[in-house]
Amino acid sequence: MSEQNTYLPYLMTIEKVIKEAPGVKTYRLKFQDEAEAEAFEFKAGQFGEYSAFGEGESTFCIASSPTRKGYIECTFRDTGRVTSGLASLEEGSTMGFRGPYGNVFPMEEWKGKNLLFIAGGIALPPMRCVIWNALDLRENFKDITIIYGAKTVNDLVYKSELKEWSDRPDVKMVTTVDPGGENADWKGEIGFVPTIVEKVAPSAENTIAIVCGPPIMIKFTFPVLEKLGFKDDQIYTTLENRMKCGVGKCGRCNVGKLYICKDGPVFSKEELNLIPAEEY
Amino acid sequence: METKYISQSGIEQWFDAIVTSGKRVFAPVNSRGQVDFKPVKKLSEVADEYIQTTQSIKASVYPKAEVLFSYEKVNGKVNLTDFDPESVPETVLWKVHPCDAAGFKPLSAIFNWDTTDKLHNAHLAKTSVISFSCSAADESCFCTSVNGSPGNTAGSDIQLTMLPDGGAIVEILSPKGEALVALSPSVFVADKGEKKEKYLVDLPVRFNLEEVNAKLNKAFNSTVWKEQSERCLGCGACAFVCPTCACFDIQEDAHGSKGRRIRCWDACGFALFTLHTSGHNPREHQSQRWRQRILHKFFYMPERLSVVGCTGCGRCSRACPVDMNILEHITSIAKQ
Amino acid sequence: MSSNTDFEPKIIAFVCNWCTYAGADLTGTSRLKYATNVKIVRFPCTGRIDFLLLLKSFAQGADGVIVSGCHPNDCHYTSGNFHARRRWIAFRSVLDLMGVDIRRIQYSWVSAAEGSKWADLVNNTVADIRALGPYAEYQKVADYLEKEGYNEEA
Amino acid sequence: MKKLRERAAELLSQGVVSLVLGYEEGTKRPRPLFCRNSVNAEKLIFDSRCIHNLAVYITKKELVGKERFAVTAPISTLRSIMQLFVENQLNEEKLLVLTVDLNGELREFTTFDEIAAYVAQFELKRGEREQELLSKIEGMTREERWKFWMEEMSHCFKCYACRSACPLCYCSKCVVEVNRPQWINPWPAPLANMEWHINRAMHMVGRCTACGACGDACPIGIPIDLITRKMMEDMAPEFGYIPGQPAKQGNALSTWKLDDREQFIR
Repeated sequence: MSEQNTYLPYLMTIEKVIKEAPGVKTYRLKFQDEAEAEAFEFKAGQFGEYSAFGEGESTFCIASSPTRKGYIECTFRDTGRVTSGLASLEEGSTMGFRGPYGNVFPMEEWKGKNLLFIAGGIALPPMRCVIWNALDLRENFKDITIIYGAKTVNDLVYKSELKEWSDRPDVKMVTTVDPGGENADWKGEIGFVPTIVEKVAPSAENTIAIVCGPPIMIKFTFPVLEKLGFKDDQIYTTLENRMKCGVGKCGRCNVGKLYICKDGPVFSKEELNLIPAEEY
Repeated sequence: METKYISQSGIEQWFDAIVTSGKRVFAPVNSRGQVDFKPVKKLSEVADEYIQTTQSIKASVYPKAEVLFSYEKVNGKVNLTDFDPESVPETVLWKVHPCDAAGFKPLSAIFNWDTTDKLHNAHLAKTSVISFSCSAADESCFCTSVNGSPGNTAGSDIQLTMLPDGGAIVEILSPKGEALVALSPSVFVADKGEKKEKYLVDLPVRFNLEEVNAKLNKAFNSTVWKEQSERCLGCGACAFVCPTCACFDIQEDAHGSKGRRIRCWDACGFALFTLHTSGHNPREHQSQRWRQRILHKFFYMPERLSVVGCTGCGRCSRACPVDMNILEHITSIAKQ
Repeated sequence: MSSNTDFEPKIIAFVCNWCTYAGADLTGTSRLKYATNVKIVRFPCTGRIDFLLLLKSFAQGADGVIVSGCHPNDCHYTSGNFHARRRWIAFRSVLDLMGVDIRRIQYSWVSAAEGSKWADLVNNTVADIRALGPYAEYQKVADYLEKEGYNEEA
Repeated sequence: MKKLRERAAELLSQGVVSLVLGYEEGTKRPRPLFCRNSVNAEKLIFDSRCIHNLAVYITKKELVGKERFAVTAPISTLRSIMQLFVENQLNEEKLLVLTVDLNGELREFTTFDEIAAYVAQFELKRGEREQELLSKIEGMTREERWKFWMEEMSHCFKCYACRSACPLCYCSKCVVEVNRPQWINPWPAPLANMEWHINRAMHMVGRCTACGACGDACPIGIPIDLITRKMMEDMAPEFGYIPGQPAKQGNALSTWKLDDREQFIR
């Protein structure tokens, strides 16, 4: 068999478009080629390069769970040339996908532990993949707590799923919006994510904390977790540096001697301590 | 490996035979006041008196801009046309310096360390390298400090060492080299027992690579980066003339319903190279970008890919508009 | 040139909304006949026409370009056309130095009342470009990625 | 040179300036020196080989800092500094300009007017190289010029050394980095390269002072400085300015005159 061209994307059909929040959409993608669909496998935490033909490629995580077969989902915000190109596509149209790339959340190692998910804004998608993965294999884990915050009520993504999670008896769900971001019907918390984490004060005992969000949120959440007794090997996050190739060659996501696209995007805080913080 | 002798007229004959075989031949040509690799048909076109070409031969196996694939949108569907390795012509690189040929190893290490790179490998497979050992060097050259030498045969299929009589010692180093010899077998005669080393330039080792590596291991937070990089303008000249720099960008060339995805050279020295869409830039200052360049070549690559990302060709020092001299900077780091 | 008799020039016209576009409109409503080779792109003002658009037109297959707006002192925005004129002066100088064929760019002032001037402008430009032939020299290089392509065919 | 070193050391030790931007001996020719203490002032040199345009650094806040600083400037750099003043990029209170005049005397300037008065003595002329190349190009037919530049442009690999070396290219985001729309194809290719250089020239209309830094910086020797130089020469009579003598009369493309030439407009 001749050598594969890494840069040649899979062709995907947009099966479903969900408007999540202003400028934020989720696409459900199906492989156009059945053999490719059959052979495709990924794990929670991995990402891909999504193509809008005519505009280019953009990097986002796979937001659906590997336990849900037959499709993948991505959630993105319309911010640049590629994402606006993607956002203008309709159900039934074709886009490209390369992947899966990067490392995975060590879900096998987490069996029998409590899981604490802390997410902010548009960083819920990478975590959604893990959350559904965990919920679909619910018996593998003990308590599951989700703390999710966004700027305003409008900016919360996966609104129907947030409800589904909070309705489940086996999940503790806390949603919050930044002060001033609430509306008249808001019943959740009001406050920045780190503050709410401190308030909810989950136990560090036998718990893994997965933190995803803007750098500023992560920066202020880590000390809170530390105060709650979390050790560095109990805290996980994902990094999102600028990427072009996704396979450790183009040089953009090089941090220290690591490539975020190959050695990440998933890092435990213990691993993060080994690479220079100013470079991510 | 086999060593032969070729006479001056033999070289001419052989060169003509290579051209006649239909292979594309690139050799250093002096034009516009610069010596650079260009397609040539006659040996007389090849430049003589020069120390180094301005650009490396990197472009022959990693073009400045290359089509990764092309696409066409038809009735809401997309048809892809893959890169065709057969579209790459058989190429012979003539009169390559050993430091350039040695650059293929780090370059391929980057392109193939995990997933393999179909395009790079296609170019590599179709390229034969005839290197000439160096009888001269200048103050920017330092191959001997980075595991190379003026007679280094790494990356070459054939190496010629020119002799005073106009002929050359021919080292045939690979099957590709043998195939080139086979184009004109009669001009290659028995080796005359000349020692190659006698004709190589003497280039003292300027720094100890392991020492540099050990220093760099602890240098991330050093003030040296800011001190050295103050005058750096943040252009990509050093990266683009470098035989091993491989950072690239992927871009779209769209024309209505048709288009192609293009990979083109990029440089870690550019201010916007690492800029996130959010506006956050992990390497905001030139000093951070300069650090990245040096650490990547002399620390990360040896650690990760077991190959140093520098062949000592000195091109970056020669090309830099503000005299960011890599040898000077590395030597000063080694002394720290 | 007789060889060019079959050649139908492709011409792109960048015009301002207030004068020339209205003028071209008048040409039509006046039932004046003129060459059909021109594709009109309407801009708010000549001052808003980026010089690169002219080059992009050539790269994408135009053989000639018309740029037209309000007469001096008639600009809807007071001075847009004066700024544009300065830009064109500089642009012509740069293009001429680079060897771009500036005969293929025709600048004009056509007011909303000058329906017949627009027809003449288009007809004359088409005739000029027809005489010059296709701008293959420029279009040829538009797709080249590597210089080898350029050298081999040159 | 001795006077320059002494003065620089004095300025630094007395705390008048926090930085003297000057030249030191480099490995092949003089190079920029960021002199931040009086000891380093010993390294300063200033002679006819010092051609790098240091004005390129003086708009970079991360380099020059918030304090007052001095810059050593030959005539070409002085012209750039004047243009930067015209464009409101410099603060007279923060800048001290040092130069050595034809008699070897050290001169100090603190204002635009002082520099302008000094620079007015020097007419901007084509050097030997520019004269030779430009008359060669001017003697070509249009088709020859196109071939000449396409050949030159085909060598460009878009390292943007021209942009980086130019004191007047101080935009934090360049037009080539704009991708909505993608004005200029970002990869190196003959036409994309030419579009870039035409763009650069157009952004220099009435601003370029012909310091030659872009051409000097080009690692592959494309005489790109001639493009902006020729345009400056052509435009000076059109727009009524003296080449190499920036005046605070507004940017050429942001002003206009009723009688700007228009023979080419039908």
